[in-house]
Amino acid sequence: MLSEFSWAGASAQLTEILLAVLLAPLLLGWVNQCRAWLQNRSGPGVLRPYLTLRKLMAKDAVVAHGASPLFRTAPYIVFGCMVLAAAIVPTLGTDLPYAPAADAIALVGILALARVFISLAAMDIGTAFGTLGARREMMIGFLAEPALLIVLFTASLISQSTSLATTVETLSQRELAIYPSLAFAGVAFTMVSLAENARIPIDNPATHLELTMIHEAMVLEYSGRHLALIEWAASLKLFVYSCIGIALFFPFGIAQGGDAAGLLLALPALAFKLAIGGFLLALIETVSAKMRIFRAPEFLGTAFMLAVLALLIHALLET
Amino acid sequence: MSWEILAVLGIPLAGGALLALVGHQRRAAELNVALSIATFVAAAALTTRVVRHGPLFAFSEQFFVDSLNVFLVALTAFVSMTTSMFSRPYMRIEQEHGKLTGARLRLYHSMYQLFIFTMLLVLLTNNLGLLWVALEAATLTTVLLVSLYRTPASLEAAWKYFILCGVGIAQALFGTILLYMASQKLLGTGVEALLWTHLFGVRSQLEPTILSIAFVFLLVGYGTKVGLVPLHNWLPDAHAEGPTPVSAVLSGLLLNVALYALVRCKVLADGALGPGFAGQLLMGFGLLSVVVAAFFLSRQRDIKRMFAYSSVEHMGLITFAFGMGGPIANFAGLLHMTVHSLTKSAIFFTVGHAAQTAGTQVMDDIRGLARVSPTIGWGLMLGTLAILGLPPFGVFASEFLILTSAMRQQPWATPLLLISLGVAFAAVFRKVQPMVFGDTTAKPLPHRPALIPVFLHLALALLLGLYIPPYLAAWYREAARLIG
Amino acid sequence: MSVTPLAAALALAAAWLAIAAIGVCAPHALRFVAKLLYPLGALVGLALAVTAFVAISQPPDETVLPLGLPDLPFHFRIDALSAFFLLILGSVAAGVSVFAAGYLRPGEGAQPGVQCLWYHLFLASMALVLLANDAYAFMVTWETMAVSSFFLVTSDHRIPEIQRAGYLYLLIAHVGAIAILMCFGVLHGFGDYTFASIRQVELTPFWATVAYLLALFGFGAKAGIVPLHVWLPEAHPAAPSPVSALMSAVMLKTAIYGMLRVTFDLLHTQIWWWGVLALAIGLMTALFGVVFSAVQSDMKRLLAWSSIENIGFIVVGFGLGVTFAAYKMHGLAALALTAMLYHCLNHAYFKSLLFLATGAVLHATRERGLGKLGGLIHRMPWVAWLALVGALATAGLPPLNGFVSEWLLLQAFLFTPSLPDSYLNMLVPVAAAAIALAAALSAYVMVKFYGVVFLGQPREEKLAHAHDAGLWERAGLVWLAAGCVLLGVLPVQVITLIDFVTGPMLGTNLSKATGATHWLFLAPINAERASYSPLLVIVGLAVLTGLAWLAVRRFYHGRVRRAPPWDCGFPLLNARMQDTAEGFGQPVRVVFEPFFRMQRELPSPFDAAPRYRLTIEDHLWYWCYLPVARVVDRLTALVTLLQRGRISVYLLYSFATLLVLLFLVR
Amino acid sequence: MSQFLTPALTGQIINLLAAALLLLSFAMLAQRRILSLINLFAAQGFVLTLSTAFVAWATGQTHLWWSAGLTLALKVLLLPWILHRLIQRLNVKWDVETLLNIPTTMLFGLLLVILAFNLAQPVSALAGTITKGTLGIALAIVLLSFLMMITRSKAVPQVIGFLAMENSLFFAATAATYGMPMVVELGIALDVLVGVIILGVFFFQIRERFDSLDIRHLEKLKEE
Repeated sequence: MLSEFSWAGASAQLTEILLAVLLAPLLLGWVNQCRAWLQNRSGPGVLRPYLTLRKLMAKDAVVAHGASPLFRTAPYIVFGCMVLAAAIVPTLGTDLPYAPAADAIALVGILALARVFISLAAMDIGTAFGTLGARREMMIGFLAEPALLIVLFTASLISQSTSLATTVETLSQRELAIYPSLAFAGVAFTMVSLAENARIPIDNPATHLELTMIHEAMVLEYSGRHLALIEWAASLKLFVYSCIGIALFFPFGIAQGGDAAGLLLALPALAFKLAIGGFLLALIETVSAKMRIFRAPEFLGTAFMLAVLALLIHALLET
Repeated sequence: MSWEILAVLGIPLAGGALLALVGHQRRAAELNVALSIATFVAAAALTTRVVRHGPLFAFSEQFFVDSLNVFLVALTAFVSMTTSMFSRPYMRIEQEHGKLTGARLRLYHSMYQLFIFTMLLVLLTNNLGLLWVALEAATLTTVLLVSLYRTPASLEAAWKYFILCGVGIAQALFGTILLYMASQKLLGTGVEALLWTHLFGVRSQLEPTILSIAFVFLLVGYGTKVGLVPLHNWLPDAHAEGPTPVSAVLSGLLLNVALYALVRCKVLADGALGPGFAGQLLMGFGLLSVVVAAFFLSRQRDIKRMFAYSSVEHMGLITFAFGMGGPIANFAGLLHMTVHSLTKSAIFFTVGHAAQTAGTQVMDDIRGLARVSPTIGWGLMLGTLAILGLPPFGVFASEFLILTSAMRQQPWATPLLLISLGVAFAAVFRKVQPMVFGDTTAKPLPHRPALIPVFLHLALALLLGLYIPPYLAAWYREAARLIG
Repeated sequence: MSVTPLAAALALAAAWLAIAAIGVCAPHALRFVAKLLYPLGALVGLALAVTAFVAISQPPDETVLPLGLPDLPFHFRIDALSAFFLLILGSVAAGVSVFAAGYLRPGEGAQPGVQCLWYHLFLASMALVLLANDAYAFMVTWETMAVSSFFLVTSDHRIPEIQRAGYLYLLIAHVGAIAILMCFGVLHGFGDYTFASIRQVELTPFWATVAYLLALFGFGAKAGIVPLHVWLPEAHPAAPSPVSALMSAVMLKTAIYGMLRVTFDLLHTQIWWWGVLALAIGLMTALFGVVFSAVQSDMKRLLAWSSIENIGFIVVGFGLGVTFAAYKMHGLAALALTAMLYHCLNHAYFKSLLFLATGAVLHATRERGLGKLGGLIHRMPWVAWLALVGALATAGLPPLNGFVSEWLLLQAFLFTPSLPDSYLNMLVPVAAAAIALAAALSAYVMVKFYGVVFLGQPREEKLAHAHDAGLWERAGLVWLAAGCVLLGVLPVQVITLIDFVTGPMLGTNLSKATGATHWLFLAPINAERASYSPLLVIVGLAVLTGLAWLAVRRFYHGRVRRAPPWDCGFPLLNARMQDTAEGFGQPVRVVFEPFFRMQRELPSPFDAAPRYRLTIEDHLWYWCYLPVARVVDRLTALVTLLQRGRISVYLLYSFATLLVLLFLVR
Repeated sequence: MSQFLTPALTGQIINLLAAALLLLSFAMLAQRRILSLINLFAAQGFVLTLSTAFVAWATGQTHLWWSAGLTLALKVLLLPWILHRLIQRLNVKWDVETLLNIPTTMLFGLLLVILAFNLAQPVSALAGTITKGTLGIALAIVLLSFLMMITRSKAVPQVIGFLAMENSLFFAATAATYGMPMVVELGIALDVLVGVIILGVFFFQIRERFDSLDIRHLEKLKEE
């Protein structure tokens, strides 16, 4: 599976990447739209993110005095990391020539790389908000990252593999057995992805209040195309997380191997699942309140504990 | 009939007499050095002869040299030579500081030579009675040396030294009498019955009951001079209050010599009582000394006192080694004797100059030696590391052998020894580091200190840690075999 | 006439000794020492690395030098294990020495010649420790290493703290050495003290356990495992930076080497709970180290604590390896040990790189406190960008080297369910989680380190004229950074090297266990199971980033304007408003509060000049060390009662001794 | 060798003298006044001389005559004279207070004698001399003078105790082995003489430093 190369696979890989890059803002728009509906607002429309990106791209990029080259390269690297992550996670099919390059652990590593770069960039100018945001982001990171890793471990212990493609294949092919561990893992994963994507209850993407903001505080100094890239990367991150969730917990419908029919079938399935997922996310955000930043460690600690619990339960019951 | 023995004994004796007359002259110190060098040359000649042609008798067997005592003779002559070299500038500075008058200096020089003479006599004589006499004489001479400054402290130290060692050595005389009594029945009355070689010949037939009691008395007697806990109480005082060259020879030589006497007696006791009895006593005292001395170390304020306790510790270690017996342990014991006397005397040399530089022996007031005079500071630092048993210095080599054979023969004792070594390290190094390091306002010494002896000793100790020349090793092995 | 690797290695160690001797002969010739001797030392290091590289694939080779004790001359031996660590030593020492050539300044610490003496003696003794093949040679070189590094640590001995640090260091090192000596004493049974004859000894499980525990204690004291770590954060900052680099990068690894040598070479069989113990200790060490490094406000202390964390990772790998080996699962043991050895190599590179970078910063700014640095990326770009490589590697991020070993370690964890013992199966997931947590925290620490030192605004005016590192220093930094990248992107090739090491220890190695490996993919078990190809990752990253960049360039021609920072419109921005090091550490301090022993001084609202002071100490110091000190103190107080100065009492002692002995003999 | 002297009688006479020695050392243990202490020491030396001379006469060991003469000269005449001169020059005639009160000391002494006797039992049984019975007494005197040195708090009595110990050792030598070889005897005598002289010098220096001979002033050097 490592070395042989097939055009079908390559094309599948490429479509997947393009799909991710292009669909990601749509997903974001959909989530915001749903949230608006749930809050009895008419909403900006699902295409709003694309317009925002276009607007930002067109604007001048204002860079603060005393910004180092790091500041200007970071957005590209972050964007690249996110696309790379998207390339690894199987969304439509599992026959991805590039996937073996990085397994679940490496995926977490790549996400962490992105986080580190954006935090460093935030500290680069040396504003109060930038460092604050970087600190909070890294805090969220060191609590959420291990939880995510443990969730992935649980899945890969079930599937005896840390490569996502293999995991998805095993999980989707299995006869419908109950995996209590996966239930715990699922809850933990949801909490983690809420935190990682700067959603309520950890962070509020739609605010610029010093006390609450994390992600926004980091990107305050960015503007123009840099900001566009970062926003795009953020939506990609959301997309990637959703795809991971889908791949781990609802892998049904993802094409096995490289059969075109499967891929054609997989596309609507993916869209459907993403739509549901986005709606659920919006629902959660609507019903729950933003919690104080000091409570965040408890929230994520719970997630971490749940993940470990899932692992223990797997070791206890399912082996 | 050998001229070497005559020279080895005669030079210091004559020198003592000579210096008693001219010891206050300006050049007396140089004369002292010259005499010591001559003694060393003679000792070296004697050593080569014994190494070449084996054991050697002289004066109708009154004197006997085998590889055991010839090695100690060489060591004694060497260290006394280097010490005399060190004492030349040291005493001159003391005189300029007004601590000494010419008359005292005369006493010092002549007593120094006589002291060397008595020690060499102890080592060379074959007659246990004469050995006792010589050791007592060594006590007397050192009493005068310790009280040289005539300060209240030095008088007190000398008095305690005299009374304790006098009484102790009296017990040794009783032991010697019992020994004589035991041997008389086999060898008949007369001097022959006190000759060690003869006793050695009949050691298996000696009367056990008498020998056991005799050995107890000899152990208490000579053990007092070795400085075994709890008989050690004179030792720190005498070391701390006497002039530093005297402390150097006390630690470096006298303790060795007393231990040598003890070992000679132990050989006889083993012969009569079988191995074990004497060995266990020695091991017990050795272990006790190591442990107690290690715990004494950390409370010290006077630098010479502290190193005196470290001498107690090392003597305990050597006694323990001889108590264990066996070729390796004895080898290690002899090696430790050598490196300890080399290193410890080197330390006392540096300590003496350090105290002169700072004008006090109180360790808290000695600071920044490495800055005011680097040679003294580094000498002290390296010497301390060496005596604490850090490789690659020789002390580690012997300690390695002692500890490893202890693990093999007396596993119960090893943790005690190692803990004490650790405690000793912590205590001593904690005191020495700030003395060498840091800043100071002290002035360098008026005369160039003679530090060649220091680094000569340290170099030898280093050499013994990394490479023991084959002939030396063979020599140690031979001596170890004699001890059995 | 071909020269054997062993002879070459010994000759090179001798060369280091020679350099040391030359150096001490010219104590004050700064230029001579710095610009000639240190580069020479670097060359020797390079040659040593090459020799080790050659030797690692060759069968073991022994020799005896006519030194040491008459019955126990110095035995030397080079096998794959020692060659691997020699490789670390040589290659890192090359970089560090080149850096040191530019680093030496007049009037810093001891005279340059003396420094040169201890420095090269230190290098030589480390090389000989790795080559030693009998207990005596090992102890001698081991303690020489300790002593020489002690003199390097205290080279600026006028500062009392440095004296204290040196004392603590040498004391703990000595205690550890005593334990090691006892360990050899237990091991040697009744043979002599050559490792060859120790290998023949068959020990009962009890004595084997005693030996193992003594080794763990003794070597752990040098490696800095909790709770024997207290000396490390004191000694590393005290030393000159090249020395801290060497101590952290290589000296700690010699302790790891000792553990491996005793556990897998001198002892034949392992017991499963040995591994579990090491695993627990390692986890504790890793968490403790990373949590403490997150709250440090001195950059070298921060790095020192992070060294403790990495040692924790290594010991965890060691523990897993021991457990697997005890259960005869040699393939998995090979995996765990490979991960651990790989991490030794990686840590050597990135940690020395970071220490040298701090050295350069120190020289440029005369500041060690994070609170007074910042914005140096503008003033010293070389150091900053190279340090970024080190920081990312330390944070364990792909595609650099730190990630590879962590990846392997986690893979090893993922296989533990196959262990026969169900309790272990319960335990291990928790351990894996802890490892993940520590890894994530190390990323936090590195962001703090790099962000506070190199990014943001300079917190002091004087930083405005900080100068970048000189050529020599840059060369050293580049060498090490290149190492970080190469070790990161070529794991398969490195592992083929490590296989030579694990092979003899376990009878199998990773390649044998997994079958043929692909040149591009790192697949420890099989491709289905798990695979990682840093080369592809880095290529992909480069391509995607580049494409994004080109696309943005291609389609949108927005100009770039420079303007004052926005900062939510806050007008009066100054450097004091950035997070301090303490501030950045605050979340960790809150989350992991029970780890610390904190004393805070909060200013009252009415203070004219409000001061905020925070001291963070180590509970273990108060729980483990002070009680021992107190006990010893009590004992000494007791013992001094023996010597109260009254002569009659002294006579009574002799009298009593006499009577007791007389009673005994009757 | 006269015929009317039966071995039994000889033994009894020697035992008598030995008993006298023991008595004397008890007296020294009990004695408070320095002067009489010195006289007692002289008397001890005298009895020692007698016993040595008698053993010499009874056994015909010629070198014992020499040592008897030596004892007479040194321990009966010279040393007491020196000591007398000393205490006159130092005018220390006052009573000696002991650290331990006299009756207790005597009690201890008694116990020591018992110990010494049954310690010497097996040993003296092995001795080949007619004086072997007295070895126990010799040992007892050694221990007694040791006790005396411990209990006295002044310098001079301590030295006298030291000399008494030398006496007892000498007696032990005659009792157990008809005396040590002459060389050794001479050496010992020389040491004792030199020792006493040095001590004499010390007395003066101690007195001038501490203006008293009370050794309780000599307790400065200690651990604290």
